[in-house]
Amino acid sequence: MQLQAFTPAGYAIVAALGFCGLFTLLAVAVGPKSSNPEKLKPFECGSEPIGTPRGKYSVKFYQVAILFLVFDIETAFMYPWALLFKKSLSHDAVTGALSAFGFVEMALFVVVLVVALAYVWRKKAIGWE
Amino acid sequence: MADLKTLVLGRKDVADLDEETELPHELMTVNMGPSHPAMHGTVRIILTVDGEKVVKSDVQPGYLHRCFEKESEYATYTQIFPYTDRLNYVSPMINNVGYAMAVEKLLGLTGKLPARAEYIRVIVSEVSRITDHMTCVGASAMELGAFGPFLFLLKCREWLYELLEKVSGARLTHSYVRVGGVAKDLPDGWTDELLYTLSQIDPVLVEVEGLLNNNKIFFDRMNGIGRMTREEAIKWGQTGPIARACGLDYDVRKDHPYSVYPELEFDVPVGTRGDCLDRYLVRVEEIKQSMRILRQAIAKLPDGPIMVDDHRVALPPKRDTYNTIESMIRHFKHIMDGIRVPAGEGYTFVEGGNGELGFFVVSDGTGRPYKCYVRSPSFVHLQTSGNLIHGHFIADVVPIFGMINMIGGECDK
Amino acid sequence: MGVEVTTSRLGDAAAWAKRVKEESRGLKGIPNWGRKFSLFSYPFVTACCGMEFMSVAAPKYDIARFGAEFPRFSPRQSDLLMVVGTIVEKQGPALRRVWEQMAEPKFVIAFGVCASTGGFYQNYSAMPGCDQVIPVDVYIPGCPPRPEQVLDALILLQERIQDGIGHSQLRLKREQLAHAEADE
Amino acid sequence: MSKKVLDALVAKFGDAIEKVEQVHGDEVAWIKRDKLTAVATALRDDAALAFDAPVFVTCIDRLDWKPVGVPPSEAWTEDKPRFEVCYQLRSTKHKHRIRLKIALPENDARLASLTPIWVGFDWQERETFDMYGIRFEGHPDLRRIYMYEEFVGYPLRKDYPKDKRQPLVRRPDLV
Repeated sequence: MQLQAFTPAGYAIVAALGFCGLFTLLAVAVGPKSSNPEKLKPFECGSEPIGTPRGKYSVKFYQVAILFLVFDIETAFMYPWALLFKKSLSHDAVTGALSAFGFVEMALFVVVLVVALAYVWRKKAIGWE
Repeated sequence: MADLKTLVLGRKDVADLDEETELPHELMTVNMGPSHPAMHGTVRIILTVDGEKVVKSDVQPGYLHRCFEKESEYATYTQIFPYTDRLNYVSPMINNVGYAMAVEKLLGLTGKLPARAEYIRVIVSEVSRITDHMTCVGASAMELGAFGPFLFLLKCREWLYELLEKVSGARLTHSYVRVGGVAKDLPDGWTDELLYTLSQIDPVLVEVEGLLNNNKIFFDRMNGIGRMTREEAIKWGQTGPIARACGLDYDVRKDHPYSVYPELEFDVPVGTRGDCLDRYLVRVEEIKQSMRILRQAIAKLPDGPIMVDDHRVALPPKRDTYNTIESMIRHFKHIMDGIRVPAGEGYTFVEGGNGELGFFVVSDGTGRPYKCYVRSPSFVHLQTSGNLIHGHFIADVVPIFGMINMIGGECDK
Repeated sequence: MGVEVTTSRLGDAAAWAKRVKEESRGLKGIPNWGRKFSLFSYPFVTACCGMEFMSVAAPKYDIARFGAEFPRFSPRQSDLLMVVGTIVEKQGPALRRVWEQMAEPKFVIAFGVCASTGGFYQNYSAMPGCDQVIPVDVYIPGCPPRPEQVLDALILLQERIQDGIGHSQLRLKREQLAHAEADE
Repeated sequence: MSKKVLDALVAKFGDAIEKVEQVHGDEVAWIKRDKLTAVATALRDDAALAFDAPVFVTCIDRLDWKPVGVPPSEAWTEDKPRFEVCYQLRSTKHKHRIRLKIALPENDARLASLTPIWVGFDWQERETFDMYGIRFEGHPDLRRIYMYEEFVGYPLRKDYPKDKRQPLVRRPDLV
């Protein structure tokens, strides 16, 4: 199990956590703290907040968020495919570009999502009216 | 097909699947409070929103009410000029000229000013109008995310501020105009600098228009937003770029010509759809027209005195003030008691940066006005913002408000 | 209604400030050094000084050279409150609320004579200076002040931050000492 | 051209018009308070006059008004009405303007609002109410526009001192 392949990733994670952790800890340690009831109220451009944010709001927000997630993950899945493109079957050694197999493979994946997009578009779940 | 749906979704009564029943949700009230960058810091809107769409809005101005009228009742006619600068502080010269003309109308001096004074007034007013439109377009573009045009237009405005500073001594609060003329003559070589600056502004305008006019985001954010019809504009008493954007061809310089505007030809840009995009295009076109006026006015600038030689309004020349007792007394009385304006009342209006800027002055014969009311275009335009916002998204409130160009000082007086 | 300023109170204040300045020398001064050069300003813009504030932020008189260029429009993320323009009685509660909702340590610059003393608007509506509502660190005279004046005021404020004698810094120090005594 | 407007107005509403005058080139028509709505609707709907655009509305407080250089009969006395509400109108078609003035006594400063006729007067009537205390009946939403709700009194009246402040909030250590 060659773990060496993952050491650069490990270093990156440690550096990131260290860097952010250092600053947040510094801010908490050095930064002064004072709180009063007025400070804990929500900021509404200097006016007294009206109404409660806890009211029921439209389901469209949830719908748009979920749809975004679907297509966001679709692109997320394309990254590993692109990274390993050279070593994978979809790389055609002769022309150096996308091989027929690679094209069909990715086309299958994308077509499924395009059908989903078409359905959502027709049901007007993306628009806001 | 129907049984497939039931099979797939396992719903017993398929009918409720088709009609889109909205799940009930409450309206939320949001504060777009006084201290908000898009509200220029002085207007509070209580928005009742259904999701993102504005259902009801209560616009509350008055967060910069500095009592211009009350202050003007305790100051002499000449002491009011600094207050008029701070009404529409984006184009202060036009306020000075408007107020001066109101007092001259009561004194009966309207047409009797020397030509040079009138031309200087037109020149500094048009320079001030350019800075007004530049600030409005720049700030609105910045509020929509286009930071580049804001910096370019601010750079040009900086050149114009320097020019106005050379003339009046202050970058923003000039107090340069006096009743019966102007305070000081133009420094020599100033007009050439102005011509050079105008030639510098042209390429910047081309750049800004290139960045904004066919920019997809800017276009979509402004097109069809805050639309107003011509009849609504008349009904609501709209004037200035907002009325012209709806197709109402009303410009005080053309319909009720004053000063030397009849001798200068320029055209009045008129929009068709009356939405935010038209207001933006009208303002940019007006910058070009103002530059055209400036070039003509500089060419026609005559020589001669800059103050009408009517002893009631003009200060005696310095040489006499220090040498003869009569002039010194008159100088003292003029400064201490103010200009004696005969009793009466009059309403005079000029084409301000935002529309018809009028001064309704009631004088009681003493050196202080009995009442000095300002008809401020921003205040009248802000009335319509309530139903302009109606039905749009919260994000559209920003371009609508930017293009109304509500200036706190002028709106809340 | 004004603050009766007796010489003794001034004397105590000066001594207290000198003592705090002594204590924030050397290593203890490093956090202040960090705060000094990364001021995030909340532009509480209301009136004509706003035009001059734009000029200060614009390319010619660039405030970015002093690290204070990035306006944050939420008091949570800003530590410098720039009160720009006339504060009117109706705006008082809003200004007070924004100041209280800022993170510590916070600093206030009164930009222009209207924010400092009310300028030539002495009437029923204009407040005679924003220090009627919030403690102010640096006052900038001028109506509107020239951009150079604003940059000069910023440098003054940075010195004050470095010495640790900003209003909020002094108050925090006093609270800290009070807690320390309470623990003993 | 403008004299024609005044003559047409007098011809149409002889009794409702108290006085008609030309002041420094502005046409002014004094209207009786109870006839105001009738005259206003006619001004807007009559094709010859066609005053379709509102300009401004304000009020002049004539308390101890003593003009200089004018016979003392002009000065204000107790029995004369104290407030004068001025409506300025303009016509986009004919490009002429008129100012309607209505005299109101001090104790009964009520007036029929013109907002239903010209919606553009909405906020300016609220401003006049806020500053002078003129009650506009029939106004959709008559409340203070410049001052805050807790403000007592009408600041632009001549008897309201200029620097009488009614502070909303002050620093705790100052008060």
